[in-house]
Amino acid sequence: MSTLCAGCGHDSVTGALVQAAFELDIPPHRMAKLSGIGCSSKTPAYFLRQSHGFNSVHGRMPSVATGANAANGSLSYVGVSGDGDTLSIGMGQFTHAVRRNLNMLYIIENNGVYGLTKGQFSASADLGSKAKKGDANQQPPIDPCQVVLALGGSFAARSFSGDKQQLVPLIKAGLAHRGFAVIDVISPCVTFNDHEGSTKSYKFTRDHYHPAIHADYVPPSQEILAEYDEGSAMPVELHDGSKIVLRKIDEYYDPTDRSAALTQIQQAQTDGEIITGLLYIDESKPEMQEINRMPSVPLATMSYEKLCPGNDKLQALQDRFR
Amino acid sequence: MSTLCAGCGHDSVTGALVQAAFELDIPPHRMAKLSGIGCSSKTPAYFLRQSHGFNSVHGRMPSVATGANAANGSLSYVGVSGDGDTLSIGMGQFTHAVRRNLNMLYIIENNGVYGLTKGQFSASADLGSKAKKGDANQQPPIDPCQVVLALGGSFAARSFSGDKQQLVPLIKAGLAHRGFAVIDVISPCVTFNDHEGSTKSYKFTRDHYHPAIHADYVPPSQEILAEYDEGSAMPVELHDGSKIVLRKIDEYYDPTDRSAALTQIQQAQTDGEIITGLLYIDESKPEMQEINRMPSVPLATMSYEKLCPGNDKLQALQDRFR
Amino acid sequence: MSTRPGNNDFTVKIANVNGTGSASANALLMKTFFRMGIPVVGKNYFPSNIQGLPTWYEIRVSGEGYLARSGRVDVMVAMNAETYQKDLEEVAPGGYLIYDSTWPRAKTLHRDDISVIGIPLAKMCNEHFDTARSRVLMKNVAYVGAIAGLLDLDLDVIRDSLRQTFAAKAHLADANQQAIELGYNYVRENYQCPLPFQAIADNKTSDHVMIDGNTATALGCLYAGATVGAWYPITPSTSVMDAFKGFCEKYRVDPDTGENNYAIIQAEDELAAAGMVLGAGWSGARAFTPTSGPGISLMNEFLGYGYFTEIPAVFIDVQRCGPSTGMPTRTQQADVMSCAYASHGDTRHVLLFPANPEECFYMAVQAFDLAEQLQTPVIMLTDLDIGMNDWMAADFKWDDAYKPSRGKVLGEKELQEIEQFHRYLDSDGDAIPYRTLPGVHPKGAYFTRGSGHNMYGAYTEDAGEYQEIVDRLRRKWETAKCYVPQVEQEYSEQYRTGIIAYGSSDGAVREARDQLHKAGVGTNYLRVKAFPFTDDVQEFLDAHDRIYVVEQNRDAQLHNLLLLETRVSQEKLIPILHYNGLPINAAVITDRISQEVDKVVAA
Amino acid sequence: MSTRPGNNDFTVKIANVNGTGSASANALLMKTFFRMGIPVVGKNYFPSNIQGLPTWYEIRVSGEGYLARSGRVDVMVAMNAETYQKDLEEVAPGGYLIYDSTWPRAKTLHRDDISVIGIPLAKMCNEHFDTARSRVLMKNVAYVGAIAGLLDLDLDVIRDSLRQTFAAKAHLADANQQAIELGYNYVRENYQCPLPFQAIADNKTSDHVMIDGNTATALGCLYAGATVGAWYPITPSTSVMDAFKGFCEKYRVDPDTGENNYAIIQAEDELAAAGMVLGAGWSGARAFTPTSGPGISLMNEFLGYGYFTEIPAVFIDVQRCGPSTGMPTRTQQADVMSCAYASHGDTRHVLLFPANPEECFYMAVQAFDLAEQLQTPVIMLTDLDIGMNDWMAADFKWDDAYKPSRGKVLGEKELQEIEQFHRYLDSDGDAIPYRTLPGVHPKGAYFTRGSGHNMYGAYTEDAGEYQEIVDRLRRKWETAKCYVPQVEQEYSEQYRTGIIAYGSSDGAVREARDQLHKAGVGTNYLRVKAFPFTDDVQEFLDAHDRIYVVEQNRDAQLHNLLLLETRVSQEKLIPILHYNGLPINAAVITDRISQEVDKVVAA
Ligand SMILES: Cc1ncc(C[n+]2csc(CCOP(=O)(O)OP(=O)(O)O)c2C)c(N)n1
Ligand SMILES: Cc1ncc(C[n+]2csc(CCOP(=O)(O)OP(=O)(O)O)c2C)c(N)n1
Ligand code: SF4
Ligand code: SF4
Ligand SMILES: [Mg+2]
Ligand SMILES: [Mg+2]
Repeated sequence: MSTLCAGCGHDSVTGALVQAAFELDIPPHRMAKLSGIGCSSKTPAYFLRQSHGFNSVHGRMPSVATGANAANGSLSYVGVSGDGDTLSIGMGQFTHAVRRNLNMLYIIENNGVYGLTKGQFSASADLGSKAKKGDANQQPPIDPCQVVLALGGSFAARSFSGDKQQLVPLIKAGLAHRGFAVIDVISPCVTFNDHEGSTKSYKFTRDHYHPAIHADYVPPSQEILAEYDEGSAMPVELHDGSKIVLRKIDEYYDPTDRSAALTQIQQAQTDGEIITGLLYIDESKPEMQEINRMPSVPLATMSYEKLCPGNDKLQALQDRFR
Repeated sequence: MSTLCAGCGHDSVTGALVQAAFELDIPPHRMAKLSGIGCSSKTPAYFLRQSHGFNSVHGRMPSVATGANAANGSLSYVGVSGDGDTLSIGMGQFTHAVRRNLNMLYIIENNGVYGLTKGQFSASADLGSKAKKGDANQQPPIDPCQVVLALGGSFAARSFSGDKQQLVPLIKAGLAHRGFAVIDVISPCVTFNDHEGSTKSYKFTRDHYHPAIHADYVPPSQEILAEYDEGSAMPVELHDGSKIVLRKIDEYYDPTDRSAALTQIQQAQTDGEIITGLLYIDESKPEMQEINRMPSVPLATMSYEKLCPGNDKLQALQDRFR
Repeated sequence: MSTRPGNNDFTVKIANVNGTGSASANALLMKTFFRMGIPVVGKNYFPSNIQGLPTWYEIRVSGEGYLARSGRVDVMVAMNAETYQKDLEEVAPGGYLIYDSTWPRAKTLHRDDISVIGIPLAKMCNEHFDTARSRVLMKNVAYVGAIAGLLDLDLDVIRDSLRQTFAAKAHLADANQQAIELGYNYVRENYQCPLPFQAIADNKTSDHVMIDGNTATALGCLYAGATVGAWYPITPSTSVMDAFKGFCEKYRVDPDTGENNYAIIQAEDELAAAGMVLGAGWSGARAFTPTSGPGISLMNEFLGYGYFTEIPAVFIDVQRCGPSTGMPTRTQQADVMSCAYASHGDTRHVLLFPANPEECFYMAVQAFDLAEQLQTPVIMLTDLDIGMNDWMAADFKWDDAYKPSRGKVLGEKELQEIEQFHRYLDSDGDAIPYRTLPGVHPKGAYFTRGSGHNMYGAYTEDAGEYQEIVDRLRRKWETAKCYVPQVEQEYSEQYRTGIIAYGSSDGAVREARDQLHKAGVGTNYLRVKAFPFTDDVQEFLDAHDRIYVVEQNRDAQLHNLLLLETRVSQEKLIPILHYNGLPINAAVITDRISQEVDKVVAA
Repeated sequence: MSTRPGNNDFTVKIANVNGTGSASANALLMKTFFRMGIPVVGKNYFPSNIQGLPTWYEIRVSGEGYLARSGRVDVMVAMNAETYQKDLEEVAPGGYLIYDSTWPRAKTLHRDDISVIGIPLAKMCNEHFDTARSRVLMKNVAYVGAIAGLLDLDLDVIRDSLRQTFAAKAHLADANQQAIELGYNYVRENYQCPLPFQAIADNKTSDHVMIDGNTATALGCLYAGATVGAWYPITPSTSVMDAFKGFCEKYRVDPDTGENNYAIIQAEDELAAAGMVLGAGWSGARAFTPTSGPGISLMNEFLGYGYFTEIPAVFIDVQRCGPSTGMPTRTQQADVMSCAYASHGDTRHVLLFPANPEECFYMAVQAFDLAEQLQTPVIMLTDLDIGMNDWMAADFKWDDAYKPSRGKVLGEKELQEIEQFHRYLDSDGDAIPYRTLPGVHPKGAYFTRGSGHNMYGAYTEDAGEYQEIVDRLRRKWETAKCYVPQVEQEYSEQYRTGIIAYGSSDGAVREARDQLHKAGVGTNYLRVKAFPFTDDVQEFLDAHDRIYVVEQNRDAQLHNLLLLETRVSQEKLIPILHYNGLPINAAVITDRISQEVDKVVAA
């Protein structure tokens, strides 16, 4: 089904999305899939054929999702983007979606390059990472997770397309989270950025992969299993009664403390480690619909009668203008 | 000269700029002033008449400055922008100027509103800050200093238009710094955001003002005065031999430790404090011209002979295409 | 073609400094004429700045109901020393200049052919009012009183207005009243009152309101059932969303739940605003974004996307003076071409051209209907003159039987019944396909993309499949001609000279035609209300030997669209262009046409 | 109008899967014809994807030197099972289809009117090569060998090419040579060779190169002395900057210091790229940005800014198939209108239309000269066909006496001498003011702004001062007509039918004219090279009764510019439009014109 290169990380993300949607049992037509432009942004074309899909223009998917969500907040929104799509051309819209705490899952299939335009460095390319032809990138990377934390966002996770075990529950948690859930998925580009010297290759990622905090999604009905022991397990209750159970792999990591999380992420960056897991979550922040006191009936389907004040009111109103 | 409202914070910033330029004795025609659109962006029209000025389009000054700098890195570049101009429409370009470590002083005259379009909340409006008509802002602010730190920028400062003592040396330090020097200046809008309930009013700023680290600029020729005692004074040597002497007001504040600075800034944010001073500096990062190995002779004035390979080379080259 | 003032036919212009609170005084003055039953329009010339620069307010009193600038100042209230000289020069011979005689007037500034009326406004107000702020404000109210005295305005009307305005604050009403009287009494005592031209109460304003176009546009959006408004502030469109917000707070908050039956999103820029309305339109909401020229430039990519993917959305361009940042507080009609063909590739957009606030109201509703019927972005082009100035308009009426035309949307039931849904199939032969909304039914799912797609909605790079889609889009353009509003025409077979105009140029054309008619030059008139052009446009072009196309831009943009999209021959079309940022007046048209007629006669 | 193939007159098309490394095999094949002295063009039809989708390479061998698609396939190399049926259908009657007979062919896929040549490519390669990768690659080289056998290509030429390509890796040269021989020998042994049409060595390619337009454009930028290139990757313009970077690394790195005498900035998006080139142009560098349609849409605001503030900069639009994302790997000429009038307000831009790589080279240089002479953005419009396909072009020559025309820039000395500098004064009466560069002299300082300014460069909201500037800009447009490149014409008084075309449509028009001429239909031809149009365009229009305007877009965009910017009457202009994303071929034109001529004759 996919038209990506054989072995492309993005296809594994598609697989994880399919599995998560299946496990959550979301009716496909109650989900909307959006994207920008890029190999990564083709992802929505490869899963849930019975969901509406929206492949927008390059870097501007967040605004489309914002409008769609304003019109109909009752759907689950999944956005899939690339590092170019999000962190270069899309940086402005991405940051403002974070700020609005738009209720959606936003996945960045991060490969450190522009795949579709054949391998230029993207803004997530690490300092010193080598291009296929050998040039080393000389600018610091933009790390979407740090950006989310600096902006006061509500959900930042990182994962790896090669680790479905970690990724699937993260996707479920992101879908269940009320607010803007960002998952930065390292998703190697086998064609343009999987060579020696690249810091976004399969090998480099596996070698420097450091899970810090594991997140399990527990549906509303289900009890939290006792197997987590108190010290390391931390259930975060979601709005619908479901839970995300955070399990510390790194003893010192606290995914509910913004500054501490940032410090850890920056430390890992300095150490050349790829720190992964649900790096930060704050379930208490209101999302866009709440902030705007939007009605439970979607605006898109609200009856016209509720919207039009009618002629009498119009006549009364016009007295102001006389 | 200025056509801003009487009492506008931006005029004080103009004053500080004039003083700093005077004290540094920069020949005005060796300086270029750039801006976007907004009351703040009018600032360059009010100082140094013998400097070239460039009032670009809304939010896109960083790109113009990048091009100008690429063409001629031998000038001093000062950009003046607003919170709307930088953090809303300009967020994408701003973050990428940080990433490129473009060698310029970038001042944000931050008033929490769009002055020129009459008082809408900007993206720097604090949670709960009240508009003139009473609505409270419900979205978290984007703090340019946190953004600089999250992106691995090289210079982040905050100040207040009402504190020339602090601002003038910061401007001098920013001009002397090789790289992208961001100064977030709280600069109250007397017309639309200086009322009770606003967190960007003169009163609120004065009341919650918290200087953490003072920066003095010391020209190359001058010795650092002995009056600073070892513990609290920290000289940072600049490329041209001048120095920035950092004086700790907050004992625990370390403006050379990125994570620690971020933590402090976020803590202040939580506490409702406006932490000011040279919040972060890293003089070791290469700026754009260095990264690109640009020549000492500006490209803008490089002789054509150096640029054109000539017909012989062209003929030789074409053998590749046969 | 400058005439003399007469009763109910004169222009008062007030020169002031912005930020000194003259707006409410000027509004009071306007309202007084209006409530006396005399037609009036007000035009505000303000700087792109918040405080301290010159600003003017021009009130044209016209018993005939003319709406354009008169191009003449009969009474100048010169409150701004900085522009005094210019203001003095602008007074028509025989006119009056009012100034604050608290301070002596420069001797050098002098004219023999006008009368100067000095009033010690500051002095009187300083004597009568306590606070610095009230002294500044009351000076403005006092000149209203002086004008009332000079032009014989109805003091009762003024008193009632003040009472109404300050219903909750009686002391303010009194203070204002006192200021009125200061001015009034001073001129009555010191000058011969009234002037040779006066305000005579009439009954020509009943069933009318005074309103600006942006407020009317917002009302239209409200009544159209628009629910999602995304925008980024920009002069002169900002007040559209301000007004929409005000109306929504009043009429759209659920009294039971306190929930907002609307969403207003202040976007981070215009690209985002465009994306938001497309996202909302795709989801099934009526969504709109008001903006101005620079915003349209930034929305180009998304406009092309909306065209190609066929998403309904309403864009409102309140045009200002370009190019680039231009003069944000001056008017022009110069975005016509860039809106018509916005975006790279073969694109074309439906445009609407309201001429006044009344049409802003009704056409805003049409814009939503058209966008959904045609499944495409619709751009309504107003301008600063319409949008921000004060116009007299016939009362707006709402037909409670109105139902939004949602176009071809398949609902749950229909989807259940059909075999399979294909997004871009031309099943009805009108080139308009069916669409579905997300969340309704699994069978409705399709994939929206700005890349090549075929009639089934699938991705394609096939030459034939691709062309099928763009050919259908072109056919849809033909369909659009049957949906867009018809022109307005005044036609008589005896005339071979036509005038074509649109939008805010209408008032000046109407006045010019009267003037020309009086001078023995008969013309027909067609006002274009929409693009694509309806068949009447071609007929009108065919029926005339020469057609003047009057518009407010340098490059003759509607003229250009006529050349491209009708079969008119170039020699017949004569552009009359006015583009200095001030609203056009009749003289520009009258002078040009009568000159040419003279030439023809002389030849 | 399909003819039969003949010697040195046939088309070979290779159907493959992208990402399987066929590019170098196809290039080898192209080069072989070229080195045998036979004119040839290659067109690549590739998907907007990296690996796994169908891709085609079409080689037209034309002794006559025709450059357009032939619209005919004489030999199809069907390497992609997925497109087999389509590829089979496309072969011209009497043509040949080569397939990999390692696997049996589906019986259902059959045609009686062509010859099928099976070659066990995979089998042979599997037997002869070890690694999986080399087996895949060598299959491609083997079909080149087969074609060599069938068409009688010169094996020595192939051998030399391989040696040259793999100069450093002899074992690769050997392996490739072996694969060539596998294919060659197989067909020689199993089929009648050569085919009835063959390649006959000739001498028509000396003093020529094979080059694509993007490489040529980059070379032009290099020789023009461009120093700042800002860009955001987008197909099909990306290779412009790739090539520029390559040339700069070779010719612009200071051998002593290792410093780069150039700056290439990968921008965060196209808005930023546009801002960068304006900033660099303002500073005095020659700056350019290559992009494609969506980028042009995003650059709209800055293009208007550049126009109004009069900053030189070069924009290169390598057009692709729109609207919106459209088909990024297909070609069109559909950004003409949006470039001509890009941005809101009254704006207009100088455009250049190179027709082939050779002109890309020379016109890129002209673009920089024009931008600086006229102080305005100049947009050079090429397209995917020119930019990314392989063309034969006469050797590029460089006049070492060339000096860049920097236009009216006041230097340090001049500034020292003058009293005062005013940025926007029309001192010379040609509507082009003087400018200064930052950093040169305090007297040169001025303030650049996109808001209203007067001729002294000061901010203004004054109607008259503002208008003075935009009127001068319009006069500058007239001046531009004297600077832009002239048209190319073929004119004979005996013909009353003209053809106008531009850019990549040129090749098809030339071929069509020959065909028409043979059929007794004489036409004249004018190729437009620039906008604004020079006077010759008007003369040509005047001199003909009917003029066909041939272009590759749906909405007749150049036709539209002609209507707007000349005095031509509409009935005379007849659009011939081709816009399915494939490059136009001669038949589209020949068929249409001969049909209409028949109609005229019949009537
Ligand atoms: C406005 C615009 N500019 C440029 C492009 C070309 N383009 C397509 S995808 C892409 C980059 C994609 O990179 P990324 O988002 O990282 O996705 P990836 O292919 O690596 O998954 C670019 C530059 C475009 N489609 N639109
Ligand atoms: C593309 C575009 N959109 C909108 C505007 C209108 N506009 C002018 S200034 C401004 C906001 C300015 O806010 P800020 O940068 O905070 O400056 P301030 O006036 O508060 O100093 C806006 C929205 C514009 N000029 N251009
Ligand atoms: S080019 Fe890279 S990102 Fe694109 S499909 Fe191939 S492997 Fe994936
Ligand atoms: S509106 Fe506010 S920001 Fe603008 S000049 Fe006035 S005080 Fe300053
Ligand atoms: Mg990527
Ligand atoms: Mg502001």
